[in-house]
Amino acid sequence: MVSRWNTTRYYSGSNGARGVNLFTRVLIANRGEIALRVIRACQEMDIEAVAVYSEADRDSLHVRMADAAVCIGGAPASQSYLHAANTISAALNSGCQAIHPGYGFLAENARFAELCRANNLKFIGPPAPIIGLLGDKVKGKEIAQKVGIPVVPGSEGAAGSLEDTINLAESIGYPIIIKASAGGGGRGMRLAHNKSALKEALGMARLEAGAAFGNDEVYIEKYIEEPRHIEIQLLGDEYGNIIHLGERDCSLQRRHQKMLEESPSSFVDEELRDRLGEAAIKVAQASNYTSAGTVEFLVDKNKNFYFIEMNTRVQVEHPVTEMVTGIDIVKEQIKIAAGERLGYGPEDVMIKGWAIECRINAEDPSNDFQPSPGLVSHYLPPGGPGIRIDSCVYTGYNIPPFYDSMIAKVIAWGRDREEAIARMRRALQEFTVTDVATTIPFHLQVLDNAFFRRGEVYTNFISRRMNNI
Amino acid sequence: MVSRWNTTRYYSGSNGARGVNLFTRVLIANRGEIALRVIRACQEMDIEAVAVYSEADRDSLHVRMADAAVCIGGAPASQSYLHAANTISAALNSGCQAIHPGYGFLAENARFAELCRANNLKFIGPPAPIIGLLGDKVKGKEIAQKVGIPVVPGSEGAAGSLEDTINLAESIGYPIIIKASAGGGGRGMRLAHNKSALKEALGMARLEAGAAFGNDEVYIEKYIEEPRHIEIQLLGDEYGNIIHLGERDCSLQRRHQKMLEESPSSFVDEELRDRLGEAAIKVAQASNYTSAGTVEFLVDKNKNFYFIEMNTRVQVEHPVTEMVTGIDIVKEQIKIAAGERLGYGPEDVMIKGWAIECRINAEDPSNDFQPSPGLVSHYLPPGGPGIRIDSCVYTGYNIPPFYDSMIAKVIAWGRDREEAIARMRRALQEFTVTDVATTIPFHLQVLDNAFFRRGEVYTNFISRRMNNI
Amino acid sequence: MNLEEIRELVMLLDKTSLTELKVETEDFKLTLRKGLSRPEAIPIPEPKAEDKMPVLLPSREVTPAQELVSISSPMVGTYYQAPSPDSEPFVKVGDIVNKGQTLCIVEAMKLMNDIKSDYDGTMVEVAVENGQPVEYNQVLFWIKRS
Amino acid sequence: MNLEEIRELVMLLDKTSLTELKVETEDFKLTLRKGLSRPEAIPIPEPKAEDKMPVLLPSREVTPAQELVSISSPMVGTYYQAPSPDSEPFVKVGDIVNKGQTLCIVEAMKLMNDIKSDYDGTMVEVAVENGQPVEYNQVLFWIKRS
Repeated sequence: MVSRWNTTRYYSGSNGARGVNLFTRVLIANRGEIALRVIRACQEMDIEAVAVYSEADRDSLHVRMADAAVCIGGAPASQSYLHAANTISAALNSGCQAIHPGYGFLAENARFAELCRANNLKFIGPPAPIIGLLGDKVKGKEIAQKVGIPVVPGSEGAAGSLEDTINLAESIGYPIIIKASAGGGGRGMRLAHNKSALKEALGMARLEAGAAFGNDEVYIEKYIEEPRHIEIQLLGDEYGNIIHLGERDCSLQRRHQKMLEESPSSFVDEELRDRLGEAAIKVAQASNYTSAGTVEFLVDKNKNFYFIEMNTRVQVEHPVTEMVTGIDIVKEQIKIAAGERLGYGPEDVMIKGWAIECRINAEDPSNDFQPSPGLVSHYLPPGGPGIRIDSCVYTGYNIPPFYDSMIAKVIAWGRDREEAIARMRRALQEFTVTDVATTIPFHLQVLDNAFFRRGEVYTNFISRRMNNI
Repeated sequence: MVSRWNTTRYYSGSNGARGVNLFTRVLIANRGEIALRVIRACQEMDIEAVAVYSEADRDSLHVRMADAAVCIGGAPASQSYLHAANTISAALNSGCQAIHPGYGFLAENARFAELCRANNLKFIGPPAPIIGLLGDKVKGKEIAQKVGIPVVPGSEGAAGSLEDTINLAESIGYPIIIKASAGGGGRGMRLAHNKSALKEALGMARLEAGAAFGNDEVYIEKYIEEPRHIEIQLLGDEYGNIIHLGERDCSLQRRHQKMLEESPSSFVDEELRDRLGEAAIKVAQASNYTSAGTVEFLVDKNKNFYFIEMNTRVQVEHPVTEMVTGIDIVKEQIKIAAGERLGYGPEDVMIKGWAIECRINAEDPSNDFQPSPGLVSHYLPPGGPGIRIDSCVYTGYNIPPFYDSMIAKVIAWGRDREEAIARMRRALQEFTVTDVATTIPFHLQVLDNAFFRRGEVYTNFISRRMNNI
Repeated sequence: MNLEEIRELVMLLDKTSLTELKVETEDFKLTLRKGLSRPEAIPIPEPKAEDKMPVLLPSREVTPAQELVSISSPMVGTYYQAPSPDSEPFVKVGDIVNKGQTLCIVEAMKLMNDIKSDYDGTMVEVAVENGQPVEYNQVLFWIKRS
Repeated sequence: MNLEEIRELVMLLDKTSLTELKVETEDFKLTLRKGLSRPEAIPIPEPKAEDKMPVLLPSREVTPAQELVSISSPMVGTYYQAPSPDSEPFVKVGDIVNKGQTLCIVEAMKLMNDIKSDYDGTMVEVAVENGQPVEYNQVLFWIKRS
């Protein structure tokens, strides 16, 4: 019997000695489940948590659970959760030393991070210049290419003359996908497997694009076959130590929105994990990255991978990594921001079992995922072994129509993927959210899908394998 | 990065192939959280779960969550959950192949296990003769002694003549504790550190016992200094394979009722764990044990241990072991009963991190733990990282006055004991159970107690370290 | 207030979201109530019993009409209408029954238990079918007392 | 009271948000009751703000007395009653204030923001103290309109 971590002093509990630099009060510049997530981390570290809220969120759980709460504006996010000045003032007024931005809203706003610094508030995330750099997709790709990480090759902007385009295609290699610059969500795309097909497709695509979007500009890209969205979770401290916590498979998306995430990925073997991890760390090192961050890759069926972008914040799906590694990513962010060193190296990171997250949205899957805000007249989250719930809902909560529709994340852990799936099904079946339509039925359908069960999930899964959605 | 278990086929998910012998329908002869626990295991294994209920439990969650439910009697347990014939009839009527008894009620009733067998129903637990044998404390101790496991030495019944008693004390070794046969809960106990003190104490104890209980019979036992209650979780299949899943520390008790349990124990080192595990397995092997079972020990400050008894059922506190090993003990019980082999050996059992369980009872700690049944007008269990909830409560649930007062178990996992404690505090603080007094304030007090924090918890903790209780 | 008026009030209450109506005069008192106590009102997933299994949940509400009384099963078991498959049923709808008369058998764990009438009266309804599993306190018969 | 009248009351209760109606005269008593509406009744733990921190939660209910109007902070910041520590306050209770007149300063991120009156009237209450942090929409002044 091997015993791990029991003796490691991981962080000091509330009555124990505390790291010299740890904050005593942190403002959480967010709402919903991620605000609760950060409040919980603070409370476990004996740090006081100050919530901010809009006038529509007066009765929100994050307001009630925080040690204090400040109203920072009206219901629209632009007047409140995106209002940098009011947020900073609230932090200063309440004596906070740091601001945790969560995800979304101000989380990847370099100007806000800089404003925090200027006001002597620690922004819990990487420094402003890094956010600015990696937030720019083109610059991010340049960094990746500079350290030898491939990006999806293509025309990088509008395709040029027919001759230039054919030459480019030859150098990239077929198949090539042609996309309308003004298109989106898969509309107006054409595939070409060789030169003559490309010639014909280019002409057709321009015609179609012109007719459909009033703009006949197209661009070409290498076509990634059976593409999977796989990302690597990183942690980097302010002393140059960077480790990765394995991958997450986020291939299951609806209109480019992630719906279900897993860690590990059924497609990633030890060798690919090492290669992806190494690539991610290279990108982070090249940008002097600190804090938690995620490098996103597209991986094709032959296990070639391409850098997409780096996210400079905690991800919605971070809990699946927490479940299989036992590492609390949000607490790590806070400790790193407080100037603590990563207390462990790659050899201490161990993936144990399998975790799946389902994002439960207040949307009606039987009605084209129309948002369904309103009163939750009865709420009972699932419990029992292997189930974690991150949610901002309670019996009597009125889901406001102003913000993101995600109301809960259900995370299931199992010894293997099958047990994780079985637990997730069981948990979703017992999840009670009354009077508001949710995506639970959609997720149950995914979990029963034979392709999903076999792990055959590419980013086009929903359109290809779930025709009734 | 080490990856474990990911490739192990642990049990077949609902759409996968199922072990040939697995049941298709199981009756759960229990109520409350343990009934839910078993229902969840069944659902995750794609087994239909049939609940039974008393007339007082018509609106219980276990009735609603099961695939079917049968009313088996009136509110008093003697008319329902202890009614063997109605329970067996319900199983036969509903086409079940097996009965899971949970804990309490019929779980350690050898006659009931035998009745199941006679009716061709698999009792999910050890065979009736083993239950009968180990259920008898004297016989259980005989088995332990036969295989060389010490028991707490003493007079085994009423102390004899003064001379005999002194001779016995000399052979056991001082200190000796004298207890009134008719006493209980620590009343009327006297301690003797040598022969002359024993002589005097015996006389006094007899006088006191006679006055207090109308019965002057006393017995003597070796006094265990700083006693800890430590138990070993076992799993044994029907082919002679027995493994242990490490220990649980259940020293924190109030009037011999466990209140908080941990795994691992802060007192148990690798060497003691191996010795306890070996001893437990010896007892199990000596009785041809199968299914999940627990061997309880008293351990003194010098790490000497004494067999107390073996429990032949799933324990209330089994989740702490599940949290640190990742093994689902209830599913294991079901698979073993279905004739499956343990799919792994001791080398596959790994203790990761630390888990603590608090038993939340509907009792008022500010009023001598008086039971507080009644309507729960608002219920919101804690969520977030490391928290597992096993509870039968929902908003609007009416806690009946007829049964055990435990309404929820909160289990917190952390990388180490400090993180587990911090998470438990955080979770208990956010736990909302309105209009019913619970033991949550008591548990928060325990978690903040400096002796508890240092792991200095003996079975007399509450009387010694929490004077205000 | 006459019966027709009461009926109208009942129908009225039934159609609205009201839960209770009481009318009281010196020589008259009417109470109408709707909706059960709380737990039932809370929408929790329904038991999935009926569509899956032969096990029955409580089959009917007890209508408290003065003259109708019920005989329920005192145990979980299987209902038999006759002492043997070839025999006539112990009792049929319309039969006069006497207190102490055997009405049926409930078999539990291979034991045959005679279920006897607690009342004198007329058999109005047999609420279960021959060979059907019954649960504790499940209504077997409705009898109009005489 | 006749049936028609009771019916009218029933329909009335059904349409309104009332939950109970009782009428009682010497020889007549009528009770109508309706189920409670759920969410408002649910007690959730109170925010723990006040006893720990200098940050204020909304400090008072707005009493909708017709003639009283409030001036609230349009931003999060610090309230100052005067242009400098040595100066007289912009305004005191009892002062006549005019629309457009500066009433105080709210400092946010080192910027001083003049807060002006939207009304002509008399200052009735200054709801905050000098140097106090204020949140968005927190009431600063109550003015009796003239």
